Amino acid sequence: MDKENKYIPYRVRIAKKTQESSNIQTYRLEFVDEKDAENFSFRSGQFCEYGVPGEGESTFCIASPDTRKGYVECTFRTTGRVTAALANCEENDIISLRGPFGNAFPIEQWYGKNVVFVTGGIALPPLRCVIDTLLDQREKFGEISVYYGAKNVEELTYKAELEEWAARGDMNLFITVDPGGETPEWKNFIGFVPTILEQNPPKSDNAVAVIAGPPILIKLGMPILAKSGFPNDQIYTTLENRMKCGVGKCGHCTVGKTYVCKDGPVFTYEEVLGMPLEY
Amino acid sequence: MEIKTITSANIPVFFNNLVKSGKVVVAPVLKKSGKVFFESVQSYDQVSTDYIQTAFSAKSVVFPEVEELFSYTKKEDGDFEFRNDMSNVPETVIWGLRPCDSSAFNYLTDFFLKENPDTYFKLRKERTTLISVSCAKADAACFCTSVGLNPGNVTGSDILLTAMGDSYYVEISTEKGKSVIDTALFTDSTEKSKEEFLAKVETKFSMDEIRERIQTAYDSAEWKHESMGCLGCGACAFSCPTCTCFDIQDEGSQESGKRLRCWDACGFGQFTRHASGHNPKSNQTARRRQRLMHKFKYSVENFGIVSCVGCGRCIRVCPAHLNIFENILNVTKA
Amino acid sequence: MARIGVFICHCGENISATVDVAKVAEEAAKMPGVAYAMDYKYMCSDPGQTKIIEAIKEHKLTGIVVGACSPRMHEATFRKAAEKGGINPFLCEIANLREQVSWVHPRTEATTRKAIDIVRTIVNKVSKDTPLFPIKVPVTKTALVIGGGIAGIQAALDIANAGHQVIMVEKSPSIGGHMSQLSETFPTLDCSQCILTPRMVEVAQHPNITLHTFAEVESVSGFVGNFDVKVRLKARSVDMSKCTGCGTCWQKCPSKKIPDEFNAGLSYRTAIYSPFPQAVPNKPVIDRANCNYFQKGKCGICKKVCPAGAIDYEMEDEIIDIKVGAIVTATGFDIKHTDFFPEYGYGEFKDVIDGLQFERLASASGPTSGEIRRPSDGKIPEKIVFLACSGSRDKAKGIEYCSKICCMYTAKHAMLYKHKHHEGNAYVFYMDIRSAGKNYDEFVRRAIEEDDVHYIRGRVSRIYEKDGKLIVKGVDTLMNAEPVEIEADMVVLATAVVANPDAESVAQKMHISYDKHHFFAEAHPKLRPVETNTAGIMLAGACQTAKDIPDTVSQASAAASKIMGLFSSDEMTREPVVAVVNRCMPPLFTTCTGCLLCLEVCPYHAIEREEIKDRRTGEILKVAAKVNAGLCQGCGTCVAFCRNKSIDLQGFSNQQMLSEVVALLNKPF
Amino acid sequence: MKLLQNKVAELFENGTINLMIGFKEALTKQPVPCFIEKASEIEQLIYTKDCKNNLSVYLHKPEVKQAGKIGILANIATLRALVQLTSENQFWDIEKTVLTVNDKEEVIVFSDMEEVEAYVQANFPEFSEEDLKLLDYLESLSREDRWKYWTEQFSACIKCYACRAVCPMCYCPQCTVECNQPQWIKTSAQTTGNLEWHIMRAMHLAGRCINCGECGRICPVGIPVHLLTVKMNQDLFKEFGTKSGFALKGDYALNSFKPDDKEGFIK
Repeated sequence: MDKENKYIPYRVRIAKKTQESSNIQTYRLEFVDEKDAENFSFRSGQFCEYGVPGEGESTFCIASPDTRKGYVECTFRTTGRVTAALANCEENDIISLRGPFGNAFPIEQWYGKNVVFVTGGIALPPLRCVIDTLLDQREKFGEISVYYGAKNVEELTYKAELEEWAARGDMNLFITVDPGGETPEWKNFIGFVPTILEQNPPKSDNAVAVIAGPPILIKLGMPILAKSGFPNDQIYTTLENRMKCGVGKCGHCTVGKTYVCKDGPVFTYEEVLGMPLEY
Repeated sequence: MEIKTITSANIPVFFNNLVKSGKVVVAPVLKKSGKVFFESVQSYDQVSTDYIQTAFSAKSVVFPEVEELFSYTKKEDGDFEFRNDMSNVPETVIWGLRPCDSSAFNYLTDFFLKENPDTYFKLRKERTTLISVSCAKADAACFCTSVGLNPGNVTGSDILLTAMGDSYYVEISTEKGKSVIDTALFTDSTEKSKEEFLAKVETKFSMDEIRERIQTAYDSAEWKHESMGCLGCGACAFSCPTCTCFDIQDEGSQESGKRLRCWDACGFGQFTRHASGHNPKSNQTARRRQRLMHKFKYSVENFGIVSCVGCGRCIRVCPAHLNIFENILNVTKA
Repeated sequence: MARIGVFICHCGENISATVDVAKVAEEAAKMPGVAYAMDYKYMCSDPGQTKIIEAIKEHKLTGIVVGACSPRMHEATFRKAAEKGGINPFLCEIANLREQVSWVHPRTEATTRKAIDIVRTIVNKVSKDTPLFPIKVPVTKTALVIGGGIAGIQAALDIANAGHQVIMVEKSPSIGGHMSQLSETFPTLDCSQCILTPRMVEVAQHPNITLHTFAEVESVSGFVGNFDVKVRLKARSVDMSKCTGCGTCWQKCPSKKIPDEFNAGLSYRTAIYSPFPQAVPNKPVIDRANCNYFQKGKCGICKKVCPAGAIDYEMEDEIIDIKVGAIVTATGFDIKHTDFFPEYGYGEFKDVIDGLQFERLASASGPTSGEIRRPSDGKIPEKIVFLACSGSRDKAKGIEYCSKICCMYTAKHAMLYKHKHHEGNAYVFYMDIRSAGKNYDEFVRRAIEEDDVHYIRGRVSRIYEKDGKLIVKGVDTLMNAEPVEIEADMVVLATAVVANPDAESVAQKMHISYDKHHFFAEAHPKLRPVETNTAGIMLAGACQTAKDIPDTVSQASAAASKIMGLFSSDEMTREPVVAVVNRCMPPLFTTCTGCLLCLEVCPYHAIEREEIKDRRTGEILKVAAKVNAGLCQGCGTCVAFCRNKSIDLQGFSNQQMLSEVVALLNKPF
Repeated sequence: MKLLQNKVAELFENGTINLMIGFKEALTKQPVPCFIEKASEIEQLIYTKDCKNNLSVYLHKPEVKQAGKIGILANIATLRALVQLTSENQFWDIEKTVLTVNDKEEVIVFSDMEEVEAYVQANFPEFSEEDLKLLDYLESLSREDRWKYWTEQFSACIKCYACRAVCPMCYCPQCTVECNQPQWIKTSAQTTGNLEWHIMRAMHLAGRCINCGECGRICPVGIPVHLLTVKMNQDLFKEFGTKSGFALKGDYALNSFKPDDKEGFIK
């Protein structure tokens, strides 16, 4: 973000609202001011502060790939005051946006490698941005595998996109729901993501892994990946601590001396191992 | 550095001239409650001279309890207008800081301006002049000497005054300091050492030892016991001259209002709680550890400075009488 | 921002005559969140509803506000329309522009402004509305009928005949009520007992009816479909299973001077007694307050003489718990007695009697075996004066209302007297004759024209005794207010019908409302005359207001049919407007502190203690309050009480309420 | 002192407690809370009449609860707090042993809460004279001056919530000020929000406050906040005869209705 005052937001218009499930929605946001649109650039892995003035701001990653310009997408679940206010918005409403903040995935370093994604629930959006970035330049990468699960079928995010990915035929999909969350029509895996990952271990040679999800998934998933042979510095994750300012000042997101908003949110497993367990 | 002297009788004249110059002058004032607070004053007779330490630091001048980040109005077409006008931030003189407080301003400046410079702090700091007064007295809570400072420490101050009987020893460190000096009142110094007029502050620990031992202190079993008394209020953080945590709050309706940043405290149970209910620092032990580790380890790693200046405010204010230097000593015990 | 539709109804001219409805719609369209606004002559009409449905679809509305009459009228209508349009019905709210605006203000600009303000508050509320879903609760298909008079009997039989269980609770030792005391009934003059007793027997023998006489309802808790009732079975001191009703006990009982309630105090009964020969059940009780054994510890004769060994002095009150789905309140009425009328002799003249006493005198089962003899000396009166409106319609006496039955029974009394004593003179003082009803006016005309009863329009000012005669002083207002003085042998006061003395406490036990005269209040005076405001509790008979037998029976059947409707399905749906204690993710689970101080404040006892346990270990993780959605009536007391706002009322959440207030305070002009 | 220490040592030895919350002497010579987990620490334990802290507040802390069997050295205010908290169902998850030292310097170990209740009822403290004097003074002011007094006081408040943190009755896991749907109270440190916060707190403690005065004592800016709740308690006693921290089966004026209530409107 190049603005001098990091606290004055951009104005963005909700160009498209997609209801992913009963309490999850995706917004496509376009800048009201064309100059802002020109100045705004981001890289996959970064996040923004989305706000409804009067209600406050909430932190989500950018869910659209940095290969597609002119808009940003975010996907969020209604959990509190701000997300409720955001969810209440309709197409063409204007909301506030600050960012992009934080670091990004070093995608250029992955050229020619296989990439494995492990994620669950509402943590697909931060990886969807990376996955789409990769798919937009598919030829530069080796195998792409996605392990994704949710509590039940209803709570799977990007259902349409999951189908598109499946139809492409150039990626390995392991889509699962927790036991008991399946519907009669469910054809995919049943079981927790770490279990499915352990039972169908990805190949680790010439590969990087990216894992995102609720703290428990990260805590369980990273050792499994390490066991599968991924070196600690080739496992990436994105942490989501509570954030307010986005610029390493307000103190909410600290993990030890690290400010997740400024030094992260993308970390390697190696880096995470060096931090206290405060995420 | 320029050394000058001023008679005690001329101090009120100097002070009142500062007020007359149109600057806002913030100085220690004794309140009915018996505590001394910084507040804006009009004349020297309001200023308290007999205090060890103010209850709260003067950081609110550059980092107010509540700062308007911007105001917003929703227009007819649903678009917003964001306004941020800081033109009326006044030129301010803080009078009577203790040397520990002025050195805290050094840390604040590093923290806010080194990386992602903060517009608001920057402007306020530029318009603030620090005139400190050395300590002639100290109490059991004072421990500046343990963190590498001393009661006559000049760092951070634009001007440091040290009372020496019927005159003051004046150390002018900056151009800003020079610019407020009323030359008629000051004379060149007759080289006297200020040392004998300074308070004696007992050294509670050696920072050199702590610096080493704190590296592994995160895993100390003592944290739990040391934090048992902590009730999770924000008194220590709010009175601390170097605590910078804040929250961002909107006030107003969705139609118009303002976005504010207000002090927050890492001791509050809600401070790190995710919307999902997950709390990375889920207990007071973890939160107290964060506060102390931040002061003594993390800020050293991030800025090269211990961000505790030994002012002792948190010790005096703590409802549970937690003692920061005792805590630090105990968690770094060999 | 939500997309809200605003629909302003003219209500014919009910609203539009006072409020500038077009302006309201125009202003509404400018409010934040409003995507569409219109006004229409009758929003509740079919075309009106269609407009709502179409607008929801066309403008992709996420909520609607209908500015119309009170939500009590058409909320359900509009919510159905919302549902048809494809949005959750609870995202439809009513702005009351009729009762709260047009009906109470003149046509001024300020009135229109108020209407706009109300619409604004509701628009803001709707923007915070969340979809709600009806709650299903099971129905216990047993009805409780309180009171065994003709109202209770009729209701019980109707419900029982429909195949449902009925529990009847009667305070006195026998069912039958006031009707069993009556002689003949107007306007047909058939014998009251002849038509009533078969019904009483039917109740006693009905397989679906459980009868508890000499019993009282102690408390009622729960809610429609699921009431928990405690019934006190008062100690009869007689073992019902052993007693054969032979009568030996009451024939031998030495306490014989107790005024007989059944005969309205005109005769005496014993301490162990059965109220009347056709009593159901025809088994005695001991009136302990008047029994020598219980008062003085001596006697015990009844126990000695009882051939069945049924007397049990040790018997204690028993409290039984019953579960019922609905309740008919048919607790009946009382009348003012002669001591209410000092001007007519303070109750000191024995021959000034009330209407009920006259019934007993005229009844074949009465103390005089149907001979009309005056109480003082047993002589047959030659002149009887009947005073209609004794107490009724008399503000000075505190009874403004008409007792309804007096005109008719006074005509009947006079007629019965004349039929038995053609030579006698009957005078009736009246204010107006109110004889609306099938064959009623004909009946009165018959008394006047065929049976030669003297009707005098006027009030009686005083009655005093002189030489064994009662001097009745009044005026005849139709004869130039000429004073009238009649030397009567007997005076019958058609005293006012009043509520039972314990009506107030009964109402409080049942949580139903009542008027200032302690008559129970119906839910709506015209459209819901049988239900009370407490769902599942119906009214029948004169506990609601003075009523004659046909009206009572009709209402009893109506109450029964309401209950049969309720019992027609196994579960019923309730509006989800109930309180809920919040729940969130572990480790917090809920912000409720578990202080449980709210348990006390809930008038419906709907809050209980809940232990939140670890699913695997069963360890208690947290104690919190929990609202029983079935019991909760959505009154909101707990919400107001909860310190940290852990309870919220669905549909009226803190968020919604505050948004209404904010909308009102932050108005743009 | 020895007596107390021996008693506590005994409790540790026979396994009655594994954490003792008591007082020790701080560097500043004043008695401060201490937490004894090992028998070796028992000798720091002291009890004097200057032991003012209401230690019952610690029984809400998860770290303390973890100990499971907790001994607590209670002054009379703490005992009242324990009684009140019991009436509010707060101690279902811990085993606690309550100790006090009476006027004759005897150490009492209560065997159950009923004994605590009886002790509290027999030694029920009066309102402190100092508080009453200040309250009388405030009463003597005109409405406007009183309002001025409090708005001035509250303008100094910075919402550090120390008053809440030390209050044994402020045990809600999420305080009303933290409820943001809707946001009832402005949480930034501005005068109006401050007033709302203190009025709300006074209302929430009316009839529950046990007059320990901790909130006033510890306020970092010196606001006598405790006067508000003390005054509330005074009024409730006057109007309804209720005393907080007096009975295990609480008599709380704000959640009960009695048929002889002065206000007939509710009938």
